[in-house]
Amino acid sequence: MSESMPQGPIQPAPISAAPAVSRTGAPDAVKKSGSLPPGFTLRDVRPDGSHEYFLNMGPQHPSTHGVLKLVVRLDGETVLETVPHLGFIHRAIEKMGENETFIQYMHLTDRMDYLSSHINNLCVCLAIEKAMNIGVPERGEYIRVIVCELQRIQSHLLWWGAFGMDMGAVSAFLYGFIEREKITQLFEELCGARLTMNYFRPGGSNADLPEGFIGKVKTLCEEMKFSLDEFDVLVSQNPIIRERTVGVGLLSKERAISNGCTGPVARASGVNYDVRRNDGYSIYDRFQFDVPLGANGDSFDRYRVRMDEMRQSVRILEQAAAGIPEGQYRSKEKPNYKVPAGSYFAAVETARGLYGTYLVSDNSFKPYRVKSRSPGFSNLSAIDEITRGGKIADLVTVLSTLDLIIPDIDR
Amino acid sequence: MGLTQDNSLPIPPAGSLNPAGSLNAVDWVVGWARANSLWPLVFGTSCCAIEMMATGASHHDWARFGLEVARASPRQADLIILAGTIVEKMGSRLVTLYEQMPGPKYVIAMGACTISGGPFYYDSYSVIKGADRIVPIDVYIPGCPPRPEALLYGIMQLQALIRKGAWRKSLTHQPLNTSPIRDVYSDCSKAWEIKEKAKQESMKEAQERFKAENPDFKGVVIKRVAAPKFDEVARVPKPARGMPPAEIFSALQARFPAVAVHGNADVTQEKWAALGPEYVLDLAVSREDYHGVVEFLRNEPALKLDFLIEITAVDWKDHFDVIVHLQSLDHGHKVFLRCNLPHETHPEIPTLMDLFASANWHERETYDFFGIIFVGHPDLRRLFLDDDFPGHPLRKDFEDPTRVVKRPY
Amino acid sequence: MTLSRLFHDTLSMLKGMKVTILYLTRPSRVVTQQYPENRETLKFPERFRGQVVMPHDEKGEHTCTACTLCEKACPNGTISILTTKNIASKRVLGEFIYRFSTCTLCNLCIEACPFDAIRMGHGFEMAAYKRDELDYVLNKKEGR
Amino acid sequence: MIAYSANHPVGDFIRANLPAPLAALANGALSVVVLMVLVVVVAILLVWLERKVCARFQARLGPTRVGPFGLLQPIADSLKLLLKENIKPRAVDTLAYFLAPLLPITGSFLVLAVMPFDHNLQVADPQAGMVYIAAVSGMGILGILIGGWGSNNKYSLLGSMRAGAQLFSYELSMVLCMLLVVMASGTGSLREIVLSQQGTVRDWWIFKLPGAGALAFVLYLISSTAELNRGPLDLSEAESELAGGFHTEYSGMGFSMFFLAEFVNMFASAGLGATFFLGGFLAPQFGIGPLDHILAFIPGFIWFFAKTGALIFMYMWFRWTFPRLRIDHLLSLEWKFLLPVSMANLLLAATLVTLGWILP
Repeated sequence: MSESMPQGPIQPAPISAAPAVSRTGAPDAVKKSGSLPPGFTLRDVRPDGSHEYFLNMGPQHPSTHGVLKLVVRLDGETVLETVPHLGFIHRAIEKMGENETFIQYMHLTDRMDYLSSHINNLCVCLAIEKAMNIGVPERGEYIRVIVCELQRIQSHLLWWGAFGMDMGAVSAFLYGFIEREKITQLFEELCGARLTMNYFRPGGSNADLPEGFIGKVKTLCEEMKFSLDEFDVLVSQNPIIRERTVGVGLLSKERAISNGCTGPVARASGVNYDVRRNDGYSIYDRFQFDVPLGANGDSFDRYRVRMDEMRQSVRILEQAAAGIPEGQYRSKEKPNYKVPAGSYFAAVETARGLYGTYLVSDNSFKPYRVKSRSPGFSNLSAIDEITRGGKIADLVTVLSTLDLIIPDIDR
Repeated sequence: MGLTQDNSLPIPPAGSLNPAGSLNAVDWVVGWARANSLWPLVFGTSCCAIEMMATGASHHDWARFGLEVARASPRQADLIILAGTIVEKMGSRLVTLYEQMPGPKYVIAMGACTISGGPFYYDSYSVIKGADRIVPIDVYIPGCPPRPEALLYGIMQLQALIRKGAWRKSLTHQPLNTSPIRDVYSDCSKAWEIKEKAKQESMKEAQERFKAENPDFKGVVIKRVAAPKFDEVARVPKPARGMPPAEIFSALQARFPAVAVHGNADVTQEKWAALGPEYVLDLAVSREDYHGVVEFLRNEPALKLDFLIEITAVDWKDHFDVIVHLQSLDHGHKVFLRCNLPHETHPEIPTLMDLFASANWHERETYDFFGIIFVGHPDLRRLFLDDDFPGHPLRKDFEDPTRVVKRPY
Repeated sequence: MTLSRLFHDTLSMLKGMKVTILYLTRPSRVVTQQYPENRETLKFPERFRGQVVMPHDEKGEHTCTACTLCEKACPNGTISILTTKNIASKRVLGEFIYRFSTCTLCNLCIEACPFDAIRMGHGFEMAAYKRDELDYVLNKKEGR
Repeated sequence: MIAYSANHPVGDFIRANLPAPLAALANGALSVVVLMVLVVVVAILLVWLERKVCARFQARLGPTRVGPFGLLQPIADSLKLLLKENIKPRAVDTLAYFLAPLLPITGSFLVLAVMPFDHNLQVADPQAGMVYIAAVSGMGILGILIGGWGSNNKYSLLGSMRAGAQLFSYELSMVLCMLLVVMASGTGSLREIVLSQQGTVRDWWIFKLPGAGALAFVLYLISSTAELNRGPLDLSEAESELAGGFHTEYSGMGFSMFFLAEFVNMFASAGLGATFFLGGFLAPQFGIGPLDHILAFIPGFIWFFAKTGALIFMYMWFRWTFPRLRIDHLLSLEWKFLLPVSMANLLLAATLVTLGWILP
């Protein structure tokens, strides 16, 4: 095998500590005579390299949850190396942010991680509030906590359904959607949209809770407890799921931190970090909820952490629904949000991890530069180390336990 | 009946089965079978895919219409529901998928993105402005995302189209929309001004006559609806966690004298207080000790900033700023670094990959968008865009009229 | 496989089967809303964003004064306010062009409008065969 | 046992007017045509039943708008598949690609040739019926292997290799379970196997051998689910991993042949299960006089279809509840668990039979 490394613009210097780290290549992986497709680094395991072949789990594949392409180097069923290709849904949201006002940019964040669209909006609001020193009334804070926790449960329900479908239990997908539809209808009453909400504004939200909303949230909490137990019986205690996820896709704590993983993926590996509690935005410090941690960072721990997180979110919802005060739901509405010059960073905990908004403003109505730190971006970058040596079925298991939203990665 | 050159079914001229062109019994049965058994391809790129799944789920259940078997392989699918934005890089794959599908095949454009590029019509360099530029579309369903009922209504419209014999149309290669990308908003107002100018000439003397007859005519005054009043609420600053910025800076000052706090060079005690409790230490670092500072911040046990939030860059037209956000998971404090680089085509800066594995993709993304080369990065290639993409799009001087439509306001 | 684990596995699988059979044996748990059949009783929440509509009173008058605030608030260039001078040479609304093909239903225009001239309607059956059928003119008469 | 008269007016008329060699074939040809028509109708019905039962399992309605209760949906599907464009991908091995869909259907039809629907409603009754079934059901595996390799697509190659490994290994434990019943009943012919289960419900092979019969039935269920590529063991057309499994490259008629073969095979395996373990076309007798009399009044093939339907419902129940196994768990389940247990079960049954401890 020729030693020709893929020709990046500069010659690569040897790296010491980090293991052979995965990279993403561009065009389709066709094994030309001798040269590896772009992004692959492993010396050929077999001198003649005869038994290996490269499988394109291409942009259109049932288990990639969107348009992610994985070029997998296979020896029979065993995965030797995985190289994800991105950019199939890169819509230049950051370039557009430079020509839109701050509020108009917020409606684009719905379309990045559309399963935590409320929480993304909240992140932009927090950044603008920090920059322009806007306060949020008591009721507005409670509305934010209730709506964000509902969004987290809704996102985890869809993840649970998609996880069941990837494992082969198609009915689990449908059961997950039955529960999810209840929350979607709640959001329809709240802000009129089912998926891309655009409900929060700097200083609170653009409308008060419709009457009877709190009652519906309370009944939802009861039903959610019952259906979560039913989900546990159907999937969590299923021996086939246990066999396919326990010990599959191990991610150690150090590698999780070094790879920048956050959210349930990191917490399953033992990283005790939750932006709601550690950074303490909004009024999460008033509610008692504990952050579930996993022991050894395999797929089953990631599954278990998310199921417990749903239960914790139900707990927060009950406390918030009980304690929500009356009063005004937002502070004084400024005609147009002109952010003073400087750079501001705000971080929130979406269903997938730490979502950060970095606003750079030059004292005009439009941001000078906007960058959003997406949680899925770093969670996905660890996939090569996790799936080495596993089967194709393990690759699918790891992909669904990482809970990826591809537009959130590509922005 | 020989097969056509790309071995698809021979295309019967319209009405060949019966001269009147109306449907006879065979057409009716064929249309009924094809309309009621539409198998959609498992194809969803972004948000509309979630509403498509909701339509397939139990609440709206499109299996009632015969769409239950969503096939993953294009060979067995005869309907693509374009759910989500179609981006240039995905466009070529979509055309391949469309060509792999056999026989009478239909496309539904679901959502504003596929109809016209939707929110990404203006200022986006990578979105295809309307999927009918690459794939012939039968039904357009507006909305963002459209409700499941709207999707079901669109599917029923497609079924009606098929029953009327549209399957014959889908065997031919329909023309695609090849009109150039133009600023629809400005063209619409320009066209109106021309029409308006002509209209005003014709109305000029009528307006004088009206003004002469009733000089003191007060038009109807439409009252402004009072928006609900809210009073100002004071902001309760959240105290920053972990080590205060002053201590971090003093610990750093000892090792790296050249490092300065961004914005206010000489920092004294009351300056720190003035910055407020929420202030996160924002350092300006030179390129020489950029790697050293980050390594120090990461390995110093007291600071222990072991989590790299993100690496990005800002193009200030005369210089670049490479931004690094670090955070300590144990102590909770954050440090922001910015490193000033000259505004060349490919400025260089050392890589952080030996400290953080996550720096790999962040640096590749910054190279992809700004052209900043990270020396020592083993595989610096574009992350999101194709290799043949002209230039680096997030630079302020990036112009590409073939792809980008500037929003006029 | 030890015997006890075999027993527990079979037991949990049977419990899983019990969950699904309970869905089958209880037709009351079917949640499907049959869209075309339930069209009359189909009701959306009051705030549902179907598409932007301009309410007209009984005389067919609308309250839009062509102040173009909604046009500036729209992030996607969906709304075009085309103004004209009426008989009293007062600048009024000529045509309110609403390109539904690029609208993302983000509600920013409704919040920006000081005269409550436009609001979100509940329409959803707007699928079309041709793209230019999706450009609507919302106002029936010239502005006042 | 009511002796049925072998002659039949229509049959006699045909045999009288045909030349001698053809007359002998008339009976066989007639029964084969009837069997084919019956099975295709049953397969179409199973497609509809699968979609309705799957919908009810998932709290939704399934096809309702195409004909009453969606009954015409499978007809619309098959008609549409019939009229699809017949794509032959350029890089495909033509012979293998077009031969492959035929084999699974012929495999399952051949199995149905020996299926005893009623006392003498049977196309053929070879003495070595069980051996014939074991030999013929190998044809389906061949079709999947050739199809997967022939369509020159990495996904279908993976799918067919998985199918090859899975079907060969589960063939063993399935045959061992059938062997147990053959050994216990002493005959190879399916008709005698069913007749050997006459008497009360306790004489069915599932209850007759204390413990061994029931265990054999459970093992048969598991291994036949694997034979059918269904339920938790559907690795060869794993929807979420391999996108389409072995029939990724097939469109139109090719795909519908595989699709139909799956349902005909399901009917065949369920029929075999009913014949071997649940007393085929015998009415369940519980020893209570009047009830037995009423049950015996219902003709045999109704019982056969009822028992087969019950087994088919079990297959559907497995499929819509359980997730999919991984390939190495699947094979270790067979080689390390099913095979030894079915062999031990065979040994246990052999001792019971020799010592005569068959339940009275």
